[in-house]
Amino acid sequence: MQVKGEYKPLIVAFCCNWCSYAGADLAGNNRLNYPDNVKIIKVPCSCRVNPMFVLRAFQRGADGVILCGCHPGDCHYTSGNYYTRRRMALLFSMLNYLGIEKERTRVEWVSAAEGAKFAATMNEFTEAVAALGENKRLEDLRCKK
Amino acid sequence: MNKETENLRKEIVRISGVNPVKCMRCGKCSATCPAYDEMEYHPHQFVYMVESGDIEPLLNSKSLYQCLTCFACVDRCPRGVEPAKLVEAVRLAAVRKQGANHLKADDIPALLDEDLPQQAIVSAFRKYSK
Amino acid sequence: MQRIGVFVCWCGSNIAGTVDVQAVSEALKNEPGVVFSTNYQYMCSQAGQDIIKNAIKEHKLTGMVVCSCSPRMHEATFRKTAAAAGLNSYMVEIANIREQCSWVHKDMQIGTEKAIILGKAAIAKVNLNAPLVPGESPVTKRALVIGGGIAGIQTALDIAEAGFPVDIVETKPTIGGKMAQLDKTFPTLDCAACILTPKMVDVAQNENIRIFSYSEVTEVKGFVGNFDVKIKKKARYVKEDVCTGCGLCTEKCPQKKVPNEFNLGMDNRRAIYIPFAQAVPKVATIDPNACNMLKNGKCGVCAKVCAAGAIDYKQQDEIIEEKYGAIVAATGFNPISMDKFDEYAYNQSKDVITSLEFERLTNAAGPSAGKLIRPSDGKHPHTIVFVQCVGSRCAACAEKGKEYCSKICCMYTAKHAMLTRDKYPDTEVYVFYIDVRTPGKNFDEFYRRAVEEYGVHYIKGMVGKVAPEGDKLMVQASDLLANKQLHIAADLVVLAAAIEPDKSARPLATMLTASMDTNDFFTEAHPKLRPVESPTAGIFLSGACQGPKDIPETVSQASAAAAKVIGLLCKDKLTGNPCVAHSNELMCNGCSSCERVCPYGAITYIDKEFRMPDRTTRVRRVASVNPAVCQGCGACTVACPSGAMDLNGFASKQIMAEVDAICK
Amino acid sequence: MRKCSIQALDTVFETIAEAAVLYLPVDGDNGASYKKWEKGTVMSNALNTVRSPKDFFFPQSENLMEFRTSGKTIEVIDKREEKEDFVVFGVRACDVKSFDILDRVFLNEPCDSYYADRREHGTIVSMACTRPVETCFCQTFGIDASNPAGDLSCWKTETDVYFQANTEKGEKLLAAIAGVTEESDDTAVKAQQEKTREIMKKLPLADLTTEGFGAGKTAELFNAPEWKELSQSCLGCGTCTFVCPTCQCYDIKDFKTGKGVIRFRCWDSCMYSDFTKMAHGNPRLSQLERFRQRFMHKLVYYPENNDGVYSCVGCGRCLAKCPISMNIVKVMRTIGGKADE
Amino acid sequence: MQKVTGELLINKALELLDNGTVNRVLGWKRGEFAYDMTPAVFADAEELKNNFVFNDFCGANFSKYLIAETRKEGKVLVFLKPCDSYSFNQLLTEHRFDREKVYAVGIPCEGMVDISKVKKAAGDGILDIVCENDGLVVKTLYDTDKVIDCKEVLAERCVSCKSRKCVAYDELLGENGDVLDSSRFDEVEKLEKMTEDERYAFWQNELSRCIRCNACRDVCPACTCEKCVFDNPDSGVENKAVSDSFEEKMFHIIRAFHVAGRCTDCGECSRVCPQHIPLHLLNRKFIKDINEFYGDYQAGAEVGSRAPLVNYTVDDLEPSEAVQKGDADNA
Repeated sequence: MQVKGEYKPLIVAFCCNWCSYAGADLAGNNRLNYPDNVKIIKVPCSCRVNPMFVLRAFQRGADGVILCGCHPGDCHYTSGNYYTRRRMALLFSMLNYLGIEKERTRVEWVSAAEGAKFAATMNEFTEAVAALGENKRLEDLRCKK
Repeated sequence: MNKETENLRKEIVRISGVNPVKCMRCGKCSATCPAYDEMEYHPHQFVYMVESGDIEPLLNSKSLYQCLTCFACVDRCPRGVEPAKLVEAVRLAAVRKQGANHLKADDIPALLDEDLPQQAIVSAFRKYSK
Repeated sequence: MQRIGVFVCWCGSNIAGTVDVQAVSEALKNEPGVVFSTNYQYMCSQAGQDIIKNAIKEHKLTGMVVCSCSPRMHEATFRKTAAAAGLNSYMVEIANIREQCSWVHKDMQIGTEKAIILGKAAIAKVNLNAPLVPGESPVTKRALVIGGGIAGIQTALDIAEAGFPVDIVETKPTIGGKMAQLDKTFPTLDCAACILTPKMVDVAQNENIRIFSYSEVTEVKGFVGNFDVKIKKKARYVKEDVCTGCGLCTEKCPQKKVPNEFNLGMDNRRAIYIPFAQAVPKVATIDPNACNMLKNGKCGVCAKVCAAGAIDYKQQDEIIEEKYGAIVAATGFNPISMDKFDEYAYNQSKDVITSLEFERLTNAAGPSAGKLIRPSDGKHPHTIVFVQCVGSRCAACAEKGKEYCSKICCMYTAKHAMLTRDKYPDTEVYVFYIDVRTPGKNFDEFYRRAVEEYGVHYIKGMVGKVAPEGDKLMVQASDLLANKQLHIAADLVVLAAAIEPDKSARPLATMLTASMDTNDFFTEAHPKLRPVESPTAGIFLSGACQGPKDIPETVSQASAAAAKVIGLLCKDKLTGNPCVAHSNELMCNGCSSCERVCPYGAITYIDKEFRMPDRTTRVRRVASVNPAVCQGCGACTVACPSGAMDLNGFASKQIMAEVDAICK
Repeated sequence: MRKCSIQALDTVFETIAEAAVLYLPVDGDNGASYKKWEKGTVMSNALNTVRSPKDFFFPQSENLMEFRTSGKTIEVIDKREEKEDFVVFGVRACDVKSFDILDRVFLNEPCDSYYADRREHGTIVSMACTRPVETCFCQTFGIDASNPAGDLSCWKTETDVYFQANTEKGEKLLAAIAGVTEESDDTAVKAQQEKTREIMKKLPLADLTTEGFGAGKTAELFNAPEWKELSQSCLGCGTCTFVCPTCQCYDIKDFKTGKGVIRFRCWDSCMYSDFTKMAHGNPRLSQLERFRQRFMHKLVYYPENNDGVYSCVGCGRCLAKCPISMNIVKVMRTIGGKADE
Repeated sequence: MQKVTGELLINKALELLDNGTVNRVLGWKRGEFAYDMTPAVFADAEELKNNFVFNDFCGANFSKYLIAETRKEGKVLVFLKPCDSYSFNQLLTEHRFDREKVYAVGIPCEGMVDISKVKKAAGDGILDIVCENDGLVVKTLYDTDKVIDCKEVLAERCVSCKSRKCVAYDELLGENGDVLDSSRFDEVEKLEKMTEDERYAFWQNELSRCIRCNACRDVCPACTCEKCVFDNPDSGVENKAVSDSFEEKMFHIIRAFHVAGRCTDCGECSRVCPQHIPLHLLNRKFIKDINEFYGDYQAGAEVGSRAPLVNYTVDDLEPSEAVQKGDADNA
């Protein structure tokens, strides 16, 4: 899939422990391919993801950031993903307002049973970010090179 | 549903602002309707027929003009479907389809009658003129 | 600086097939903090675990990273391994190089590169890990059940049977709840009193159970295992321990015109009353709003006739403070008000009644002594119309009805219809329904019997209007299958009113910091897997306060809640999950953001004195997390603008270190 | 003294820009700021830039070095940028004076080589003021706004621009533009100076003096009760220090890039609560102490260590920018007035 | 132009000092010029009479000072303009000071003047400004006296004033105004209508001027953390200077995010920015989004209201829908 030397966007995926991380595991169990430049960070709940983490990822060279959590209503902690939904809605809207490509950020609800959705989401998201090219608008030049 | 019907259905849904899918088929609209016996298509059927795109018969039905627009069905419907608004929208569609100017402004003075409410004139003019 | 060991697992060929494990363990050797790195065929095997244990001892490891399968598979295994070798379990991190690497990539080079990065991220995290020790808290071995209906009774009995003391708090003068008002129960048609009252007696006689009737919970503090509760015992002006329940006072009381709530106001009671014959406790209660003695000091008949001398007009409300380990909410339901349903003429005609009123009318102990009569004129009704879904499944107006299905109405209406036809075969019975929902053991058979054997007219359609006309009720309805509008002259109309949670549930939920849905039903910790627990630890749910339920379901949930309570009370100490939030008090400004997002009510505020750098002291309001209650979701950490709130095991710095390592 | 016509000024700029990077103040929506000259750039006539020209020699943030590790070795990489010659044009008398104050700090032993590098490569062309405003009080510190120092001094009249070299660098630059300038007497300049000095006398702060401040006043002023009132509404932000041409405090910090560590320095402000934070904590715990530090430093400590030179040049930026309108003038009026009593 | 005079306020303050209701007064103190009032605490009647000022240049919002003031002995008198009263409530919602230790007097405000606009209109070298009716008579060094209509030189936040209603006070001087139908989101909308590239260029230009003086944060009544994450070396995001354009954005995004749902839109951040960065456009974007996504919410309108970011409904819109909705360019 990836040709060597070709531009590969770096994707950071925050996955909640209960649904999405398990969904990612299921994608693995079913041997569903998705790009290797997707790297997963486990968090207890999507609501643990601070906007600062999202910005940090971009600063350090990520080209896209995706948050995955339980479907609304299915949160292991009952309400965590509802807060995530509000926080990220506002954060992403703000990033878009500042002229940062909106395709670089995403929230997706992936249940533990949705291995196929996880893989498909990652494929599609990586493709969308790849189409934008390198993240230039939220980069920190000191972290490049 | 062919494209034309689908468009017509969408138009009616748009004009009425009613979402017929919300109907749970309880029939309370028909149970409450004072003009029920005059209609060949009853309020609950009306909703269902719009939902399924079976609008042609409605356009040509007498029922269309039997509805008193008393809004009892709107008031009683447990799902907030508002059948009377659908009836009104289908009426408009019928009028528009005919494309004719049924009522000209000049005709109105002749029609005036002391007992006729002003509102009826205005609403008739709105409905039946182009 | 940590001393970290890295253990790369081949998982046979599962990992080693796509990841050059040797290269991974070599590459990770040079990461900061790493003092040992190796790889092995099966790290989870005994031999693999021995490698880990030896390395921990030999290299004095303070932390370790296992590059292996998903932590969901073997994190617990490796934590135990670490603990066995004397390393704190929470100093273990897993790099998931199987499910999230070797299994999803095909190219060896790509897989190896990714595995190295995942390993580096895990190492970056371990570098910031700190040993965590789960907290412990004692358990008060006493349970509180709030609500004395069948749900509360069953829960209390089960807990008491297991040997734990239980208190029931009931706002009414007697336990028994809604079930005590019912006549027969579906689908077996046994008499409600016959199966309920023995249980009420069991409660009264059980040494482990205390009943606080005519009481309410006013304050709840504390957390799982350690609740401090204040219960207000309202003055009933009768000494409970003295009253023999002979009932003489209730016969002699001159104030006869008090609507009897037990019979839903269909008859009257006295100012001093015992709700019904089998009440538990069987003690009289004086209604202070109706009693002349209490209102203006003119009467005193009851005191005169009471041989036991139980009357005490000077009695005061009493506050009881008790400690509990677990609390069960069993606050039950009520039918909704019919005031907004003008179309059914409920407020216009006495002969339009709710189903619960119908229960009382057919109950042998009810206002008509079990004779089915019209409330208006006492005549026998010959045509009865039952209307289902009155206010249920109503999405149009939140003030009028409820969006949900009330679940029990289909069955009790079938029961009413059947019993009517059985007792009075000359009566025509119509049931108007939208759908008949009978998913339950023997439920559909029951409903079909009503139709097939008892000749009840089930009509698919809704009643649109009920208009009193002379001594008849003109019912206008639709018959959807016949496509007809029907006009029925009925003698009695029975409305299957939707049910809603009891009004006391909302303030109780606030006290318990238990969450509720928009309909004021208590939310369960998980809709499928933890249906009888509230998300707030130590709070359990029993019966209709969690959602509409019939009796069998209520009883099974009640017992399930009891089982959960017993499970909790059996423990001497509670061991918590150490990955909980904690607040850095020096940075906390007490703004309450974290408290508001906490689904468990784990955060409280304390005023604490701080020594300022300039040697003055200042009292500040700061957040304090109860580790026994916190479940570690982390919602508070993001709500906190100053970063005072952080999460053990998933600290901001740790996550950022992972981000950095991945994005390098 | 040489001169050129105002029209010829663009040619002068062009000539200067051939040999060095030329910066000059340019008007923007929100005040003037120094920009790199390109053909067509118009010089601002604004009295002053929002940020002072100290940035050219002492930038807000500057990378010093980078550390990279591989295995057990650490490589230290000098991050000093190769400096090219540059000219800063249009610096006002007060700001020119600020370089003297900074030099005393950075060029004294141990010499700050990063600063020295930039000083060496930079030539300052000053510009005499003709329209001082109410916030100006440079004369309090003995600065003559109509006769600015710098490598090369300039006066702009309605028709011409006059140049006078003061240093070797200035001579060199003047020589470089000899082709587009001509010799001239100083009549016009003298006249302009006279006029400006007259205006200076009419300024509301013309009567402000340094009386009561200076070397040796520490004991007298340190515990003055007025500090409390003066500092009580201070927000503790860094605006005054960051717009100040003479504030020279900095912090050295490390930034982990993921590949290594960049050591950089950046401006710090004595108004910040973590300023000069040491292992034991912070020596100045209250905003009062921090506030006092800033003004005592400018008006007492600095002159004590630097032959009586005050480290304020009266540019007035802090007067215009302080969110709560507290400033050195109010301090001098309150505390200095007290010394009189 | 202000409907209440300084004299009226002084008399009220003297009365409250005199009858012992308060022992000090938070007010604006006369400066060197006509426009540079400093917030000050007056404990002395003479001082109050001589130096207390209230005019069109008294923009400073006092509510944040109450955090420190209420830790002192006795009750403090504070004058609250409508804007300030929202901040006052928001601070109370967040338990930031003891209400019992404040006596709040609500005062009407006709809008405050932006001195930089006056300078633009009247020219440099302002010697004196006298407020007369609805105009300002400006005396300058270089020009003849000019009369400027106050409306022409109002601060941006006052041009698009959201409310003239004092929402918190123990006592009100003058008449209370109403919540206004403000045009405050027009600028935000304009930006939303730009293309992504235009927006990026706009903000790049604005934010690159930031000198990280922290004035916007330090003046903000919603920024009351014991220690800001940007000052805290342990937070992992500490930064002191804008060493890279990323840090400008990081600081301003997070600053605005941390006050999202708590910002009352008092406009102090933009007022104090020495570089005139329109910081309110960031805060207002959040306010506008919150209003549009979750229903109208005005922080500080009432004490104890639940801020939108610590709240939710089960059918909130998805982040992708939100981005679409908040982006007029794509709508």
